[in-house]
Amino acid sequence: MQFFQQLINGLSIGSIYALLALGYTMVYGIIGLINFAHGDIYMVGAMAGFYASKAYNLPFFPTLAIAMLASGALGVLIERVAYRPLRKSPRITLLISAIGVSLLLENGMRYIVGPSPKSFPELIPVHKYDLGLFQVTNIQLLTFGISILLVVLLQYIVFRTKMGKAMRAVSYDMEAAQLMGISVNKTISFTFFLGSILAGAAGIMVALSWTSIDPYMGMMPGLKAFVSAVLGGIGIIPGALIGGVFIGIAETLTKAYISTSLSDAIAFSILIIVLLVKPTGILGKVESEKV
Amino acid sequence: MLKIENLNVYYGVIHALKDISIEVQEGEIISLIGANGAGKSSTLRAISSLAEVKSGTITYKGEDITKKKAELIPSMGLVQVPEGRKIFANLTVFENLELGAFTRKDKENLKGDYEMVFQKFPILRERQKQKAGTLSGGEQQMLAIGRALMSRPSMLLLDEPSMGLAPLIVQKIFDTIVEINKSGTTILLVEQNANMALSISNRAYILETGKIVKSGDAKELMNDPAVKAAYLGE
Amino acid sequence: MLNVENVTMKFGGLSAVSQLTLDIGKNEVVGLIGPNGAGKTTVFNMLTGIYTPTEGEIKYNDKVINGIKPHKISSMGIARTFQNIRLFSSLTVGDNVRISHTNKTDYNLAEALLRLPRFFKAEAALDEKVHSLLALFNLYEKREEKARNLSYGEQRRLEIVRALATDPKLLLLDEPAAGMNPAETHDLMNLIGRLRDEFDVSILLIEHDMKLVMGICDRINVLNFGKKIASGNPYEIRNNEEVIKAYLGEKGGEGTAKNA
Amino acid sequence: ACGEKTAATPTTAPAVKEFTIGGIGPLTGGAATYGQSVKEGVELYVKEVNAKGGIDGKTVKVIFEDDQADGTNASNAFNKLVENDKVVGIVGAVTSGAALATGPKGTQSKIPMVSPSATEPTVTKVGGDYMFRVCFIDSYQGVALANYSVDTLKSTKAAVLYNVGSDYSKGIADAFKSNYESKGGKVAEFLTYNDGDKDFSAQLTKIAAAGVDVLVLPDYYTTVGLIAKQARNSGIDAQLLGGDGWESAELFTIGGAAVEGARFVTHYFSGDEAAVVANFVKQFEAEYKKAPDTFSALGYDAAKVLLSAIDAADSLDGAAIQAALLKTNVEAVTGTLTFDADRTAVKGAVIVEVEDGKLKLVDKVNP
Amino acid sequence: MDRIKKMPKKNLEMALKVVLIIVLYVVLISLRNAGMINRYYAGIINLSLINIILALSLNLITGFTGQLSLGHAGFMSIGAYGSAVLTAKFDIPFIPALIVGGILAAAISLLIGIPTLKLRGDYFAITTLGFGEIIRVVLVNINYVGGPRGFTGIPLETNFTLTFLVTVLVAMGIRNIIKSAPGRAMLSVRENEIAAEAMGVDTTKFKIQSFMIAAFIAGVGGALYAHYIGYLKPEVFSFTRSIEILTYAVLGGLGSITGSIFGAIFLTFLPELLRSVSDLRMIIYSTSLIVLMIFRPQGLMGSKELSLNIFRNSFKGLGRKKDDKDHIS
Ligand SMILES: Nc1ncnc2c1ncn2[C@@H]1O[C@H](COP(=O)(O)OP(=O)(O)OP(=O)(O)O)[C@@H](O)[C@H]1O
Ligand SMILES: Nc1ncnc2c1ncn2[C@@H]1O[C@H](COP(=O)(O)OP(=O)(O)OP(=O)(O)O)[C@@H](O)[C@H]1O
Ligand SMILES: CC(C)C[C@H](N)C(=O)O
Ligand SMILES: [Mg+2]
Ligand SMILES: [Mg+2]
Repeated sequence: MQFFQQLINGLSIGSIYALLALGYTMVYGIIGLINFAHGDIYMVGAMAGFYASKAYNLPFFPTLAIAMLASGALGVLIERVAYRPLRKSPRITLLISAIGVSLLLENGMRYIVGPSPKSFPELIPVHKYDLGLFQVTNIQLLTFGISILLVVLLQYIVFRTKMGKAMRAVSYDMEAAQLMGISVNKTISFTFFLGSILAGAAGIMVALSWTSIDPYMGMMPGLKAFVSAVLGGIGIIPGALIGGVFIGIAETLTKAYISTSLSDAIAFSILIIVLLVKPTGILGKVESEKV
Repeated sequence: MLKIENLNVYYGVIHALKDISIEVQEGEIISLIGANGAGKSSTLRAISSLAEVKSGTITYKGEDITKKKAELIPSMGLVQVPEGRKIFANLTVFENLELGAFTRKDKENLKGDYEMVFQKFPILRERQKQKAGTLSGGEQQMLAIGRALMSRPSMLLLDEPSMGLAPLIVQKIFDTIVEINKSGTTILLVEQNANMALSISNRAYILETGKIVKSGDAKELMNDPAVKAAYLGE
Repeated sequence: MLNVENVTMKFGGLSAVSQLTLDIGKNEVVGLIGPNGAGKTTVFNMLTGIYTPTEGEIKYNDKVINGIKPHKISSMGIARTFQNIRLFSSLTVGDNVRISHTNKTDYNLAEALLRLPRFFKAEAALDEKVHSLLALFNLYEKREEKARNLSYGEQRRLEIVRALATDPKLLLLDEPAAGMNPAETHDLMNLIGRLRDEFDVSILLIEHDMKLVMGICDRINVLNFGKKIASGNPYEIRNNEEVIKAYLGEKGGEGTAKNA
Repeated sequence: ACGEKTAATPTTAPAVKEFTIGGIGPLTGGAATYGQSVKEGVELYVKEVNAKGGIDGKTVKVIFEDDQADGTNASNAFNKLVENDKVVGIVGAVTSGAALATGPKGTQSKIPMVSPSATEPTVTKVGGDYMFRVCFIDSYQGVALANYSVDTLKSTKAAVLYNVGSDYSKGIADAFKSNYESKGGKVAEFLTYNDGDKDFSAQLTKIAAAGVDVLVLPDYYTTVGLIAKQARNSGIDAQLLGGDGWESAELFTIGGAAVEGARFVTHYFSGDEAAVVANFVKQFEAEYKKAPDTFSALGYDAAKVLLSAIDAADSLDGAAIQAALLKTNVEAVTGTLTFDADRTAVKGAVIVEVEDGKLKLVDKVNP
Repeated sequence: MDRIKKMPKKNLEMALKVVLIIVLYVVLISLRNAGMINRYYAGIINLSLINIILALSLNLITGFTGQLSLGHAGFMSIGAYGSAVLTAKFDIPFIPALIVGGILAAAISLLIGIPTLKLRGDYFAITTLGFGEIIRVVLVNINYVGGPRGFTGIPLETNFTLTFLVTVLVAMGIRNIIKSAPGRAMLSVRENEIAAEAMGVDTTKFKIQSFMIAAFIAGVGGALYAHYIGYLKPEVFSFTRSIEILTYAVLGGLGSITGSIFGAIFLTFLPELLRSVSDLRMIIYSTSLIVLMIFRPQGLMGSKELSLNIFRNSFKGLGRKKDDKDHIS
């Protein structure tokens, strides 16, 4: 019955990728930017949660809220300082600026808190439920639950609210959006805020499941999450969840049954193969450009 | 209602608008005529704050809007149908119309206005759920106008609204413009179809390489031999 | 030279073009008109390989060309302009035109790398061709300007020059006069006439400007809802009841056309 | 270009009251924690030396360069230290990759290099005559762990989970496996993960199913603490074993209860009575307000070895220092240090156990 | 008509450029022989040249052809490891090994290019990213080349003269490609693929061509690197390295050859100049990256080339900045 346990393992790491992937997808969907700093925003969220909960002995929910707010504010700030001035420049310029921000956050945090990992407090005591076929912890369930909840919430915001429509309009044509009276700045700030609070949430959930945090913790999961977002169909919110879970399970099963040392190579090969078959990701629609 | 004084616009070193002054009174239809590259679109873009103004002032309803943010202008009732349609291709036809009403506060009247747009352009009703990007060129133009109407503008800037439209529709668009105007919307119209434009306008300005070279009563301009030769193709 | 036989193009449930049959002979100027959304541009997209027809056959010089890649079709001598301008916007006007010559380049990558004499010879000849084409369309002065800095009307003309530079035998023009004023349209009309004679091309023209269409086309086909509702010479079309009802309007098109 | 002015400073002239040694290690990037620790150790020792009047009356200056654990960067750092700062010797490089890239250059320019922690077996061979190290090599620990498992713990079935991206981790893992098997044990699972991985549930699920009595985790405390926790959560109760990478006060904070009872091979026991050790720990805590980890100890020792050799050589000439280094016999924090023919430290190791969040000496391994 | 006037002018400019390059070479060599450039600076200069080669390679596929590559370190690693195996294990002379390294990289690029280059926009970028990571993981697992331990004992064959020569050849080669029909075809792919196809450009062919040339150059750069540093480790060729190469090209100005040159030199020297601030080094580095991008979004050079014309024009007071207006709208 190892197989079911491995499936749960995959699902659980997948929902963490998904949480992060959601933020990538939000930002990408609106301004077409691969926000390389996203993984680092999540690191800052985790750090903020860590210090806040340590200083004031906070329980889970307030810590989560602080982490989300801190990373949300950071996201807005980054957009304001490093991306907004480049809005009319080629997208690739933004990409480099994002890389700069990513390096700055990593190294700045290293400078402030030092490079060594910190042990994250056990804000929620781990409970394990034995369900016969497999075991699952309350943290895994919570992470998964939160990812699903956020997907639904984001879908609602983007497709049902006025702000969501503004976001989609801005994503297509900023100038035309202005002609509709939409504030491009506000809309983009809001998008970054949303994307970044998701990163904050992911930061805390990761810190809870993996229990240690450090200034460079955003790099690898950031990359994987980004790949998940693409795999699911970048810019498509449920795609982030599906992509994350897909990568998580593929990775875990590869480790369990094929090779632990080649698992990353295999995960990336799967990505490439999926893209060759479905060039816009699992949920992506192939929209032939009208000529 | 709208007053432009000594407007200058540059693109890098290109001096696109040179000391332009235009005035539009409430209730008028004013045409802006000129050859390709004369600066017609630049004028409209400057009014909507999409082009950077080097010097000069633009006043609308008594307020100086020269440096006002582009996104704040539509809520003053000053709305543009831009050159090249600029519809939101990734959104459905209906969502495009909804965005047209973005700044509207009177939600209760929206329904009637969708109906009004659908009546003017029945094809849009049929295509409500279609992605706007897959509409034909002419359909997109109708959507662009419909979208602007959804904001209930007090003044409408139209940049070549008849471009790419079938003759029947061109007629309809001009009829619509007149109709909109009659119901109280002031119009500033940029057109290559000078004949049609002049025939529905009160007054007109003629732009040549960034300068206003002539202006006056539309009917008089229509009979001006120079204008005829240059813009009416006779 | 071109025979379109019972061609249908479906997008999901929508038939943008259905059962269309169309012929173009050598040195003919044929008009394709119809209401907005009738499927005219879709026809162009099928002819140039951008879409593959759902049904039917397109024959060019008796060869079936459906499903062939656009660049191959272009090499066979079919060139087009785009209704929604698609220039190489950050390249110069000159390079926009030079690119159309890619297929006819008679030096290879190695010769270019090493700058062998053949390269210089070919480039000089190309320059000459590009310059004379640009001059013909009054764009010579703008040859070093980036395409995106041209005004709308200039960009339209550049679209035509660029298509011409592929040395087509069949030229597809999608609303070439859109955005031009009557005087400019008039010049364009003369130019298109000269193209047929001097460049020895057949032309299929989509245009809503009736003066242009009526003034230059040998034959006109009218589409409505993807179906051909009429074809004939300009006189026949102008007086066709169905066309008037669906497309021209009571004033016979002339009244609404900008050249009236 | 700038920086040329330092070239004017004479270094070997008799009047000099100061000389410089260099340090190379990762101060930024993912491996920064090791470089920072080493740097602290080195600076602490140099401070002590200077407080006692320096070496032969000359003040010692350290310039520690960042290499981001990357060969190219390390090579630039080396060139800069040698050409611009005119260092007489270098503590470093900290990581094996950087040491492999710089070692041959040291030998080429006759600049002795003492690595505190480059444990890859071939570092000194590739580096040549001027490359020394004060740590033991990876396989040494693997062998020690295998012997200890079979002989003392009477283990028969083991699992190894190591980092494929790390030569250190792989070196210990390979050595453990071959020795353990040659002694009759069975390595039931020999699994890997990648650098930077944080989730090990897939591997641990397999290990749990295999039912082993020891689980070897040859990696650094940053990762090991996580694995230990996740292992306990997956219901693995095997004896956890590891190497010197475990040694850090952080291990207990990261690993918590999960590392209780775990044992690992390391260079020294920080609770050791010996004066050098006690003094080092005291000084370090006074200076940096935290407990030292192994890398600080090794950095401290490397600096001590290098400066002692300079002292003994009574010269700032590279060849003389190298000769003196070969004769090293220093009472260092991590043991009494001498070099073998391969210029790798010959010293004993200890096996320690985590008990109540502290280390307890359980065994000594002789060289 | 003005072709007649232009031809000799072009030749003159060409000749001037060649002279300038030779002068630069002689000056650098003499400075080094005179000890003005010590081994430290010489090393950085050498690295800058290698980085220029990599940046130019990336610029060809990303700047000129418009296909974002996030896996360039992968091609570099193929050239590096491939050539190192030949020289270190089979005693093959360096120059042939260097070329084989490039060819290997090009061959692999063909293999992945054919299926993936039809992916649009960022999806292609992701597959290159994935490919780069796959190569790295595979290298870690090949014990023959040292696995995670790294590959030692690579002969130190790279010298300044060779790197300089290769850099000049690469820069001239790319320039010659860009200013020819195949190069213009690559540009048209970047500008508008649909229109390019309609104008008879076989976009797939030119994308693959560009990708292969870029991979070849990156492979050669990798081979030079391997024989400069003498030691290879898979993690050197991680995603971070790919990003670094991209940064050189973008900071210099995508679509500008001189831009790549300045970008690579600047970003190779910057971290070295920042050594004195040790701990703050990467903080300042990253901040300067952001600030530079904000103030010169088009890169140091935009898509312009530094040419002798600029000097000529500024003498005449005719320095019309054609490019600047592009960034207004
Ligand atoms: N973004 C820009 N950058 C540089 N030059 C521009 C830009 N936009 C317009 N121009 C130039 O400014 C001048 C005026 O352009 P504008 O678009 O206002 O003309 P127009 O009268 O609308 O012409 P058309 O009838 O062709 O649309 C033209 O010469 C054009 O080339
Ligand atoms: N890629 C596509 N996906 C879905 N529908 C499409 C697509 N391309 C075209 N259509 C539909 O096909 C119909 C015909 O479009 P087409 O562009 O051919 O019209 P047209 O005759 O050129 O009109 P116009 O004169 O307005 O340009 C339209 O209703 C359009 O919405
Ligand atoms: C400091 C440690 C990460 C160094 C490691 N022992 C190595 O050889 O690379
Ligand atoms: Mg215009
Ligand atoms: Mg059309």
